[in-house]
Formats: sequence, C-alpha cells, structure tokens
Amino acid sequence: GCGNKADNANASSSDASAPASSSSNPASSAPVEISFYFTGSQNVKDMWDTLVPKFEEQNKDVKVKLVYIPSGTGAQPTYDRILAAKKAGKGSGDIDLYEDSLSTVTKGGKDDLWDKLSLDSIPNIGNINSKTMDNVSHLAVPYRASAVVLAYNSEKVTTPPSTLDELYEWIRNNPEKFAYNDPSTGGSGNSFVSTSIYKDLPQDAIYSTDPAIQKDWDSGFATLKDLGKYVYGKGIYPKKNQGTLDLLANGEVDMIPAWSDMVLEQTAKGQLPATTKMKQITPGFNGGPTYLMVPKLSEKKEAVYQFLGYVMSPEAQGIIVEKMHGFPGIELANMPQEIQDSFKGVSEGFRSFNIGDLDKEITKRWQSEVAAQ
Amino acid sequence: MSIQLSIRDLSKRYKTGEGVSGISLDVNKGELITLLGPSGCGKTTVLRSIGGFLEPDSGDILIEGRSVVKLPPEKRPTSMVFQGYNLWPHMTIFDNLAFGLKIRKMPKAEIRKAVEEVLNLVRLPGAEKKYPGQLSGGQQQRIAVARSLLLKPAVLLLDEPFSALDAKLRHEMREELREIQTETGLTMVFVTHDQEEALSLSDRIVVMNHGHIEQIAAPQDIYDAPETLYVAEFIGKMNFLKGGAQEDKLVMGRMEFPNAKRLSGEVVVAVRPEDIILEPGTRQEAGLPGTIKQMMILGHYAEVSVDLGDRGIIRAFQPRDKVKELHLGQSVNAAFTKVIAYSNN
Amino acid sequence: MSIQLSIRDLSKRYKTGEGVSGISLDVNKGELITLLGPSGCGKTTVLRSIGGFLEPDSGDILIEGRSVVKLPPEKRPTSMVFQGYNLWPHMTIFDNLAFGLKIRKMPKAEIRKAVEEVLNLVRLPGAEKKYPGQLSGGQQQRIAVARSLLLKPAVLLLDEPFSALDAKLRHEMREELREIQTETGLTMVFVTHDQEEALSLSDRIVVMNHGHIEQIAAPQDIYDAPETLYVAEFIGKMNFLKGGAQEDKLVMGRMEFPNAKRLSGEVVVAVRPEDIILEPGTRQEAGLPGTIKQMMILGHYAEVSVDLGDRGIIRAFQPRDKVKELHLGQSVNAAFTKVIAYSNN
Amino acid sequence: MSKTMKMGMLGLILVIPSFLLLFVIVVIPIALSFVESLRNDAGGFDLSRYQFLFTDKAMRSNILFTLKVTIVSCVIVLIVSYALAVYMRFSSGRLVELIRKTYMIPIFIPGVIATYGLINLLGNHGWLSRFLLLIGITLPRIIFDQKGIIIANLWFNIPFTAMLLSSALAGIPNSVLESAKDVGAGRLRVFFQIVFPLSYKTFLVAATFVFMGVIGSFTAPFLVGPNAPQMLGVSMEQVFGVFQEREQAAAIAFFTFLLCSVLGYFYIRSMVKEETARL
Amino acid sequence: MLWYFRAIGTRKIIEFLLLIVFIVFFVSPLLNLVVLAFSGKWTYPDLLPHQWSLQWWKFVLQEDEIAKSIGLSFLIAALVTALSIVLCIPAAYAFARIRFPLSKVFLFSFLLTHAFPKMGLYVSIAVLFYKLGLMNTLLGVVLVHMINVLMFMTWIPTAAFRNVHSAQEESARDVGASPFRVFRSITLPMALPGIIVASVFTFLNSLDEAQGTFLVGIPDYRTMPIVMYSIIADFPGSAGAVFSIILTAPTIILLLAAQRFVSADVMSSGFQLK
Ligand SMILES: Nc1ncnc2c1ncn2[C@@H]1O[C@H](COP(=O)(O)OP(=O)(O)OP(=O)(O)O)[C@@H](O)[C@H]1O
Ligand SMILES: Nc1ncnc2c1ncn2[C@@H]1O[C@H](COP(=O)(O)OP(=O)(O)OP(=O)(O)O)[C@@H](O)[C@H]1O
Ligand SMILES: [Mg+2]
Ligand SMILES: [Mg+2]
Repeated sequence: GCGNKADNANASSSDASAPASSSSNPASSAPVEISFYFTGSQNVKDMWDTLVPKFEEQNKDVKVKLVYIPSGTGAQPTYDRILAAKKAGKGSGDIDLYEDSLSTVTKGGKDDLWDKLSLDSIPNIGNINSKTMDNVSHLAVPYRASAVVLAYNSEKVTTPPSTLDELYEWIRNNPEKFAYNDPSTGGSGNSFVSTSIYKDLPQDAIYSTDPAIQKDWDSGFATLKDLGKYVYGKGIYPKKNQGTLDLLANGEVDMIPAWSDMVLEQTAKGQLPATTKMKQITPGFNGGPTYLMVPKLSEKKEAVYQFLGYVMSPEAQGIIVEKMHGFPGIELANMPQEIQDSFKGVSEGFRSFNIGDLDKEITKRWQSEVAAQ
Repeated sequence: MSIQLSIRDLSKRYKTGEGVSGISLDVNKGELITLLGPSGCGKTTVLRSIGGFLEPDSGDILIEGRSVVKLPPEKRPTSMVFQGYNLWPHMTIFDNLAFGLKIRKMPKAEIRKAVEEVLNLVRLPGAEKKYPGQLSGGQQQRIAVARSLLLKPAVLLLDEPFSALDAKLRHEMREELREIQTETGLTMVFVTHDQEEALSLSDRIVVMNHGHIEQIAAPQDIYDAPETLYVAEFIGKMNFLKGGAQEDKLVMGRMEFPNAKRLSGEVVVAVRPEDIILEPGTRQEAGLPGTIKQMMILGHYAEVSVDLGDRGIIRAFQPRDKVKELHLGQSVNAAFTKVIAYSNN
Repeated sequence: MSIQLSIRDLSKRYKTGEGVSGISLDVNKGELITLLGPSGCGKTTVLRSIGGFLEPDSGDILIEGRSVVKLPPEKRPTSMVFQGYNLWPHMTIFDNLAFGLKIRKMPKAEIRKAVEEVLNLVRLPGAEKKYPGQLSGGQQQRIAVARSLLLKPAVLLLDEPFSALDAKLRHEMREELREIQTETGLTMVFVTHDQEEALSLSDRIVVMNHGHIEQIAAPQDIYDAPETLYVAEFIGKMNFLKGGAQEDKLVMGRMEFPNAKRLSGEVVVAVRPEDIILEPGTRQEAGLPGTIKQMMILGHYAEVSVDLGDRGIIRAFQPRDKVKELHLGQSVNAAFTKVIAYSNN
Repeated sequence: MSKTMKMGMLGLILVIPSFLLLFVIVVIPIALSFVESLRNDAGGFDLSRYQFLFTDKAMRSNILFTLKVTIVSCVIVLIVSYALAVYMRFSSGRLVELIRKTYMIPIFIPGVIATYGLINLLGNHGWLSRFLLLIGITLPRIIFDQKGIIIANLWFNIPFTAMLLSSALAGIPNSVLESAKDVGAGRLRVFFQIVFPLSYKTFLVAATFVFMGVIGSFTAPFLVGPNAPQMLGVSMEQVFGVFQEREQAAAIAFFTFLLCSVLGYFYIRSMVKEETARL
Repeated sequence: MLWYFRAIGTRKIIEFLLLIVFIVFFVSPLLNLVVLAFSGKWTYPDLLPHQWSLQWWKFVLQEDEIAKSIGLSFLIAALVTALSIVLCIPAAYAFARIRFPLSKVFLFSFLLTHAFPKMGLYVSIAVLFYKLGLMNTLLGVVLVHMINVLMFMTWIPTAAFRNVHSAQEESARDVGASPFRVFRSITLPMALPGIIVASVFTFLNSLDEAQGTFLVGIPDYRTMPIVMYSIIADFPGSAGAVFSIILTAPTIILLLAAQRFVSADVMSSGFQLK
C-alpha cells in the first residue's frame, strides 16, 4: 500500500517533474504504439480518454492504444493472457502496460511477470512515497488511489459515527439501515470487512502476508457475524459496489461504505441525492491505490516508461484526481495547493492494506461464516 | 314400440352461421337409424348435440322420456363411437374397455367378466393385454364399439365409425354391427355420408341437406321413392334426363310413363342404372338410341356408359353375361323399365 | 402389340427376409395392368423396383427393350404417382407441374401451354396459382396424375393412388383415370389392394401373394376362373363349401357338377353369391336347405345370408324384387348355377 | 451392401464437421475439467475435490439449496406451464389468441435484461411494493432471496415449457378426450388418466430441459439470489473467479453435470425407445 | 389450475383473473424497465416518476462504444448463424435421412451442450483457448457462442427434415431431378420453416450471450450484453433500463419478422425427434 497518510509532507521532488523530456528518443521514425490494458468502471475509461491525447500531443513518437476491459464478473482474462503468453514463449502477448489492483501485482511478482521500475528510467517515480514502492518491490506504480468512506443520507443521519465502534453501535441502533456489499464482488464491502477484521490487530498487520495471522481474525468475524442481523435485510449483502449505492439512492438504507470517487461522481450527476455526505472514520477504511504494471517481456518498454513518466507528473495526476474524484498516486504534498485543500475531511484516516492472498481467505471465510450463518 | 330418443325442433348454429335447424326425429327402442348426407350438412352437429358435446341453441332432446339437454356428456345415458382415434393409446385394450366400468365402480371380477364377454361379441377374444397400436384399424374400431356396448347406453351414437377403414373391412364391419345390433337390441344413431352404408345398415334413414332433414324413411322406400330430387341424387346411382309432362303422361323420346305426381311442363326424369335395358342396334320402337362409351366390370355386374347424344351420358348396370355381347362404340337402344319424375326447379 | 415393359425374374429381398422373387411380367404398350394383392404381398416392392427407388437383388427390367436396372429414378422413362404426400406443398400447382419440365429445359411458353392442357385433361382448369393445401384430396391426386402425365413417361406407375380418398371420390377417380388412359394411350402399372378397383380398371390383373405372382389374366377371366383357391378367395365375393369329387362328378348334397379339373377326394367348392338361387321352402330336389339369417339391401341388389347348418353360412346376391318375398328365419333352398372346385390342401 | 456403406460414409461425412466442433468446444473442455477436478492440492490425482463438496458445510448447503430451488422451480414451472398449455389448447377467445401469439416472446428476451427488470420490479422499494403499499401490504423479501431465483426461473422457463407442452397437447385428438367424457369420466379424471399420460413424454422432455437450465444457471441467481447459500452456478463462479481454485470449480461443474445426466439418461432413453418404435 | 374444467360463471372470472396475473407477471418487469428508462426523478414510494426525462437516453446514445457494440454484436450473431447453418444443416440432414453407424450417439451428444453447466464449460474452454491461441479472437467468440446453439441448430432442422415425407422427395427424383436438385428444390424449402426457426433462435441467442464472450472475447470483443453488464454494474437503474430497451429491440423486431415461422410445433418437434 502507498500508505499515504495525510501528513506526508514530502514536497521536495515536486519540480522534478519533466514529463515529456525525461527519456524521449527522437528517432523520428513512425511512432511506437504501446497497448495499455486497463479495467474499472466507466469513469476510469473517461479519464484515460482525456489523458492519452494530452500525452500524445506532447510525445509525438509514442502512441497509446487503450484497451478497456469493463469491470464485471468473470476471471482475470488479461492477467491469464500475459501469463499464457509468457508460458507459450510469445512475449507479453502484446500487452505493454497493465492496470490492476494490488493482488495482481503480488501474483505477478510470484509468476515473475513484471518489469522492475526504477527511478533511472522514470524519474517521476520520485514523486511517489518510497515506502509504497518498496511494498510492491518496485514492480508497479500506484497511479491513483480511492478511499472507502462512509456515505450517508444527511437528512436521516445528523451525527455520523467517526470510529468503527461508533459505526457498529449506529448499525445496531438503526437496524436494516446499513448495508455493505458482498466482499467478493466489490471493494467497498471488502474494505469494510477487512477493516473490521484488522480492527484489534497490531498496526502493521495490514502489511503482513503471513497466513499465520488468520487465527487472529476470529473476533473480527464474530463481530461481522453478529452485525448480520442488523444490516440491511437482516443479512443481505448486495452484489457489487453499485448495489449498496442503489440502496442508498432509493432510500432503503441510510449509510453504506462506498468508494469516495463513486459517491462524488454520482452525487455530481444527481444519481445520489444531494443530501448524500461522506465521512471517513478513524482509523480509516482500507482504501487502495490502483497500480500500473509493465510486463517484463514487453518489447516497447522505453515508450512505456515515457508514458508512465507522464502519468506520474502532477499535471496528469491533477486530471486524474479531477476525473476520478480519487486520490493522486503521488504524494499529496506534490500536488497543487487547491487539490490538497479539496481532500480535507476525506483523506484523513485513509489506509491501504497489503495482505496478498489473505484477502482471498477473508472472502472465503466471510462467505462461509458470515454470509452462510 | 316405445320411443327411446326424441329430438324436438333442435337448432344449433355456429358463429359462422352454419349448423342445423328444425331437426325433429323420434327413434324407437332397438332401432338403428342413420343420418345420411353430404359433408358439412350437419350430421355430426346433430349427433354431438345428442351426446352432449354441443349445446343446442334451442329445442329439446329426450332419452327415455327424460330431457337431457342440460346434462354434460358424462352424465348422459348415451355413448359415442368416433371416426378414428377412439382408443386411448396408452392403455391396454382391457383398460380401455374397463375404464368406463371402473368409473361406475363395478367390482373387479365383474369387470373382467364383462370385458371378456364383449370381446367375444366383437370377435376379438384374448386381446385384453394388447395396446391399441398393436391392432389393425378394423380391430380398433371393433374395440371402440365394444367399449360403448359395455356401458349399455340407452342410445349408441356412431359418427362415421368405419370411414377410415378400407372397403373390404368396411363391409365386414357393417355386417358385424348389424349382428351385434340384432343380438343386443340396442338403439343406435349412425352417421355416414356413404349411402351404400346407410342402405345396408339402417332400419330407417334420415337424409339431411344443408342443416335440415329432407326425408325420413326405410332404406327401400328411400331407394324406390326418393321424395325430392336431392334425395334421388344422393341415394344410389341415378341417371337424370330431361323429359316433358303431359297431364297423366311423362314423355321421353319414344317412351311414355305414367305421371303419378301430376307434374306439368319440363320435368327431370330419374332412372336407376339397373332399370335400363340395353339392346344392340337402334331399331327398337321404344327407348333412346345411343353408343357405348365405356364398360367397367364391377364383380358380378357391369357398368356400361351410354352416350345418348344431346341427352348426355347415362350409366346402366348390366349382368356380366350380357356385357359380353357388347363392345365399345356399339350403337344400342336404352329402354327404361321404371322412372321417377321431379319438377324442374 | 409391342411390349413396353418387361420384368424378368425380378427378386428383391429386404434384410428381414421379406420381399418378392421370381417376378416375370410383360406389359404391352397402352395397357393398364394392375398389381393386386393383400397388404404386404410385395406390390409396392415391384413398383418401386420399376421406378428405380429400389435396387433389385437379381433379374432385369426392360422398358422399350432397354434395360433400366442400372439407372437412377431420374433417368428412367417412368413416372410414379404415390398414395399421398405427392405434391410439394411449398410450390403452386403450376410450379408443381412445371418442375419436371423445367428440369428438361422446356421453353417457358411451351411449359405454360402444356400445364394448361393437362389441367384441362384432369378437369382442374385454372388451378395454376393455388397451393396444394388449398385443394381437396381428390383434386391433389388429380394434380399428381397430371404431373406424371406431363412427362409423357414410357410407363406410368401408380401406387394405390386413390386409397386415401373416400368411396365416392375413389369411384370418380377410377372413371377419370380410365378416360385419361383411353385418351393418352399410356402404359400404366397400377397397384391396389382393392379387388373392386382392380376389376373395374384393368386390362389385365396380376394377383400377387406373399412375394410371388399367383395369376395374370384379364379381369373377367380372373373373376370367372380363378386358378387357385387363393385367387378365388381374393377376387370378388365367394362362398366356400366342402364337397366330394367322384371321377367326373363333383357332389354336394343333392347337387352334382362336372369335375373339369379331375380332382378326387374332398374338395373345396367355390360359389359366387350371384350364382346362388334361393327358393322359399325346402321341397326342391336339388340344392341345399337353409334358413335366412340376415338380409342387406345394397342398392339395386340385396345380400342374403343363408345358414346352411353344418355347411356354414353362405351369402347370396338376389335382385331387390325377389327379396321382398323373403324374410328372416325363413326356410329356403339354395341351388348353385355354377361352381369351381379346388383340391383341399 | 456397398451402397449402404457408401450412404453410411456420406452420413458420417455430413455429421463430422458439426460433431468436430462439438468435440472441440464441448467434449474436450468437459474432459479437461474432469481431469482438472481430480487434481488435488498437492498436484496429484484423487477425489478430494469431490469429497470437499460433501464435507464442507457451506458447499453442502449450496448443493442442497441448489437442489431445492431447482426442484421447486421445476415443479412450479411444470404445473403452471401445463395449466397454460391446457388453457391454450381448450379455450378460445381474443385473450387466448393474444396469449397464443405472444407467450413465446420471453424465450427470446436476454436473460440479463429480464433479471434486471425483475430486480427493479420486485425489489424492496420496487414497483410492485409501491403498488402493494397502496393497499397496505408490505411485499415480502423477494430479491436477494431464493424466492427471487425461483421467480426468475419461472419467468425464463414457463414460456419454453408451455411451448413444448402445448404442441404435445395439440397432438391429442379431441375424440380421445371426448370418448373419455363419453364413458363418464369427470374433468379431473380426463386430465389425469388421459391428457397427462398422453403428454407424459413431452412432460419428461420439458422437465429435463428445465432442470438442466435451472441447475446450472448463473445470471439470475447471481443478481437476485442470497449471499448464502448459493446456487452451484454462482458458487462455481466465485470459487473460480474470486477464490481462484480452478480445480474445485471444475469439480462443482462436473458434479452438476452428473446430476443433469440422470435426467438426461431418462430423456435419451425415452427418445430412443420412440425412435425404435417408429422404425 | 384446470381452468377450463370449471363451471361457467365463476370459471370465467377465475380464468380471467389468473390470465391477468399471468400477463402481469410476464409483462411488468419489461414495462417497469420502459418506465424507468424515461424517468428523471422517481423516488419511493411514488407509483410513477414525478419527473420524466430523456437524460439517460442521451447519455447512453452518446457513448460511441454502444454503437460499436451493437455493430459488433450483429456481426458476431450473423457469423454464428451462418457458420452454424453451414455446419449443422448437413448433419441434421444426415440424422434425418441417412442411416449410418452411431448416428444416435452423435445425435444425442449434442445434449451435452445443455447438460454441462455453462459456467464450468466456459472456464474449461478458456483454458483450452489459451492453448489454441483463440483468446480474444473473433473466431474464439464465435465458437463460444456456438455452444449454446449447436443443439437447437441440429435438432430442430433434423425434425424438420424428418417431416418432409420421402414420397415428396421420391416424386421429385421421379420427374427427373438429380439428388442434389431434389435437396435444393424440394427438401430444403420444405424444411425451411424449421431451419428458419433454428436460425432465428441462434441469432438471438448469440446477440444475448454474455458469459462466454466475457471470458473469451475480452477486451477486444465488447458485445451489447457485455456493455450491458458493465452498465448494470456501474450506473444507476435508468441507464440500465435504457440500454435494456435498446438491447431488446432487435430481438422483438426479429421475432415479429419471423413470426410466421416461429411456431410451437416446429420448435418443440426439435426436442422430441419423432
Ligand atoms: N365448431 C364449429 N365452428 C364453426 N362451424 C362449424 C363447427 N363445426 C362444424 N361447423 C360447420 O357446420 C357445418 C356442419 O358441420 P358438421 O360437422 O355437422 O357436418 P357433417 O355433416 O358431420 O360433415 P362431415 O360429413 O364432413 O363430417 C359445416 O359447414 C361445418 O363447417
Ligand atoms: N424397407 C423395408 N425393409 C424391410 N422390409 C420391408 C421394407 N419395405 C417393405 N418391407 C416388407 O416387405 C414386404 C412387402 O412390402 P410391400 O411394401 O411391397 O407390400 P405391399 O404389397 O405394397 O403392401 P401394402 O398394400 O401394405 O402397401 C412387407 O412384408 C413389408 O413388411
Ligand atoms: Mg361429421
Ligand atoms: Mg404398398
């Protein structure tokens, strides 16, 4: 996790951003085209659709082919493709840049799929919290982050809870007015579950991938199990992030954990009532950056680095923040002041977990213990 | 004889306007009466009204003096044999036959006995275990009749039960039905469009036309004295010729006949093929001259077509021996032994 | 007369062992020959072998002197009319008729003319635009015949073409086919299991039994002199009685007949119903005594069943007028005017 | 003889292309997944994946839940479809005509869309509950419940089943029914002793296809079903996609296949019987 | 349940009510989507939206992705239909007309497509397709779509061919048509209703296929249902409703166009193989 605490004040490298010039090779031949595979919801696509033309304008020698893989159900086809291509000895399967979550970074680390990214090839990596880069063994860059927050209907809820315990109490006092989604189908529910499970565990347990920790989950699961009868529908966990947002929108529940960017966007578009407000509790819900990875066997790494350099520049990050209503991938301190200001209130308590495959175990155990109770 | 079935001014019109009306008919106990008429004349409509499968618009139907119009089919003391697809293919012959009896809660042993008896009656003993699909068409129809007989209906209704069978089988079935009727003394209403079938089977024939009754009479009377031109056309083979009526005489060429009906002007003269005598040559005094156009041997007799020129072609039945003297294209003289006349309108 | 179709020692056995063998037959040009026999005797097998739809195991088939056994159906100068499902429901009558001509690349105008002509021939002028589904069964069969006629086949094959039609229509169609044959002079092989149809249509009849030919002869000869008991049973109505043969005499009760075939011992004596004379009372010298069991009027004649006691029941055809003198249960004397005898094995 | 050989060859040649396709996209994957399902954690081969199906509490309840939903759906679908088919067979009128013309449409409506519509209709604050609120009834929970899955199954399967059955009923001649009435059979007796036995084969066909369709379904149970227990289709997807246990998913798939095979056996047997009877 | 058996008076009423329930059951989910698609603001517990709007139509129609996906879906559906006709019709003809060894085994093997759970099948197929290099190819998508339709495409035409009476074929041979001509002019046209029904079914089924496409065709082959999935996942009700209508429209139009052919008898004959 990038561990972007709000008090990070690592502003030093902010002017080191040299987006276009860093490694451009003016071999004035035909531009190199790189294939960039990414997932996410519609707004992610919009964001890249804005960003890429700007980049191409500044870098005539590189073209970015955007390949959008819509979010939904199913396996991880792109990852499997890169893996299959490697096994078949067919390079990177024409995938030069790939965007996904932390678990894929970890998985690809094991399968030795990702290229190691260094400050030398991409100077703008310096804008990123170095601890975060170490966490992912420099195999990926976090280019944006979203936080999970409590979204609530301010007409019904005047004083929102500010800690997890207060939240539990609120849930118990307002039966069926809180909902979180099935953790296997969406990050916001997942975040609520893992935050609850790690509530009473030591601070850095959230960076541990040691399976031994599983036995310490018991009390967390006990709480979740107990909450079951107070949540929406006495134990209904909607599918997907949008599932709980729909419940909030039509007034069936008053409070949900949700991705800040989705709430912001949907409030702006009027899909959520204007009375919807957000609140981060402390310690914060498990949010998370989204990473960009370069397949080791890509043949166009130079061009990819060039693009990554641009993405990690404050200029690009500004666009990302604006489009995604999310957090920047680089340290907040490297961002313009107005952006820094806009994050007051939400960014506090933002944490990021890195528990690797344990996440799967959580969903599994949640499925059999909480859902199936 | 007591009246078993009485139909009183029955009317039934479908939405299309077709149907029957003004049907009145009394059937005596033990009588076999036939409804005869061309396709679409309403025979089935009458029969289904009796059976309860159609609700008449008006009129009454009495069986043994009791009105049954308000009863559903399963409550009526009638039983029906349909043209085809009569048996239930998923049941054995025994179950087919026993079905109605079981509904009547007859004890098992009795059912077995009754089924055995009726199978003997229709000459299919031992067929109990077979399925309908394993029987020939004729056998199936016999079982269908047997099934109805078992229920000892007050009136047995048969809707062209043999028309799906081939000629030989049809003949056999007729005889058998006749025998069964003699043995059981059942009252039957039989529907057919085959006049030969009607003639051979019936005590009386009801000739229908376009939803009404044309004539009710015994087969011989219908054959000998068809009341209307329509009946004459429909029953038996008949030749029609133009003729003239003069007071008490009917005149056709050189032939004269008595004018029993006192017709006048142009008339239609009907002659049965068997009432025509053909003589070689044209010298005869009476009779019409013609030439032989076609000859067909139909078993023990022959059908000879004679071209009478302006008067058209007539068909005559001749004994087989006689035909040996005739040949195609030969000039002959056709004399009529008996004619019936109808007014020409 | 030249021989149009010649079948030589044809054999065809299915895997089941059923089929035909030793079939030899010559058909003259312009002749209408009928294959007659009970269901399953192999009529269709022979016909389909001629048409090319079956490959014979052995034997030869010659049409106009040329062997055709090796040709596929589309190359043979034959044309076939099937029992049903003859027409192609997705084509208009015109297209149905024109299909074969188009394949023969006949010019359009000629096709139109030919179709019009043949439709006149089968008495359905103006039916070109209709679809088969819009015609009645009889009309469809007429079109089927027309389609075959159009191709001017060397031999026209008809496999029970009328058996799906009802009795009246069947009669009509027979006459029409006869007329068409007279007009066109086509050579035809006609399959039927209806002996009446065979008798009325054919120039010659081939009676088949269990895959072989029993007798080939003209209808009259077949009727008058059935060679075998089987043929006698199959053609026309026939009564069978037991009798004894003594040198040159056949003896039955008080009656004696000449023993033309020189049989001896117990024989089966066959009598046609029309060759029986019934006289009231039992005083007659010749004839067998019996009682009347059933009478059915069949149009211009009547069928009377007479119970001869030990000798069984016989059926006699009597003129209608004669029957009026008879009644059920009456004692009668049955005398035979003509009999045929068969050895009893 | 050689001709039958030739025809046989021709038949095979005509069938081979489509069968080959079937082989590649269905038979091989089934075989692969069978092999996969036998692979244990250690990489060896045994039945541990299948054992897990019956030993794991959640999995066991998934199986039971699936069977329950499937059987309940089948029973309701068959009853309602039968009623509908009987109705269409024996009634006349404009309404029936309309139904006859349109009842097949749902067969062709994309599953996602119908499910989506059902969610919006039957949800807690859905359209139906708004209507029921007017007359003071609160809608019981349908979406996120087995009721939702069953209702969706009804929506998807009734038209198809009714279609099969109505064509079977059309094949029963009126006279067969009338002769039963004629010998005195009441309405229920006519149905149970004549109509049903005569359409029983089609009934079996319908039951087979409804069963197969429901037991392996994914879209509807995923979108409207409860979080637990899950239908096997959903569970399979979760095990494969989220838990990434390919072998276990294969075992679930194969187990479902075995359940379907039971009905498939009866179906094929009855069809083959009919074929031989026909020849 | 046996409405028709009831006594006249109450029977009519019960019958009518049941029919209404029945119709409502099938129509209302779709109707609900229509209302939703045109709604602006529609909060609980209002029966109808208090504000109608075309906002989501504009939104959905502006996405050029949608037009692209519709085009792609139709292309794929057409390919699937064409390919399955080419592959399955000869097989259907063989099943109906020719006796050959193992024909029943072949015939019933098509049932496998329905007996094995789709989800499991897709997963295995993905594994296989990676090996064969069919992932994210048009051919791969087309093949996956064919899984659903192989059975229909074989069985329904088989029944249709069987319903062509052999006398009808023979009489065409008889008037001089070669076997091929017989097939072209007689057998095929007569079996056409069955083939059309199967093709329509195939086409629509391919238009609707989502799971398999998702696994095999992503990322390049984003068909309508895939877009639908992501819209359901990421957008609120109204957008999904709009898209549902857009997605359903071709189905309804095609059905109406083929209405003459789509009859219960033709379809169900395919499952009974009589
Ligand atoms: N259910 C019906 N609805 C409308 N018209 C009908 C109905 N049933 C019969 N008809 C019409 O009523 C007329 C008489 O029909 P009916 O069945 O009684 O004739 P039929 O004498 O039995 O003829 P067939 O010898 O062909 O059986 C026919 O014109 C027929 O078309
Ligand atoms: N394809 C076949 N395979 C095996 N046996 C057959 C086949 N076709 C006919 N048979 C048998 O061969 C015998 C003769 O059949 P064929 O069809 O020639 O009889 P048919 O005289 O035309 O009878 P019908 O009057 O019933 O049409 C029958 O016993 C029949 O069962
Ligand atoms: Mg009738
Ligand atoms: Mg035959």
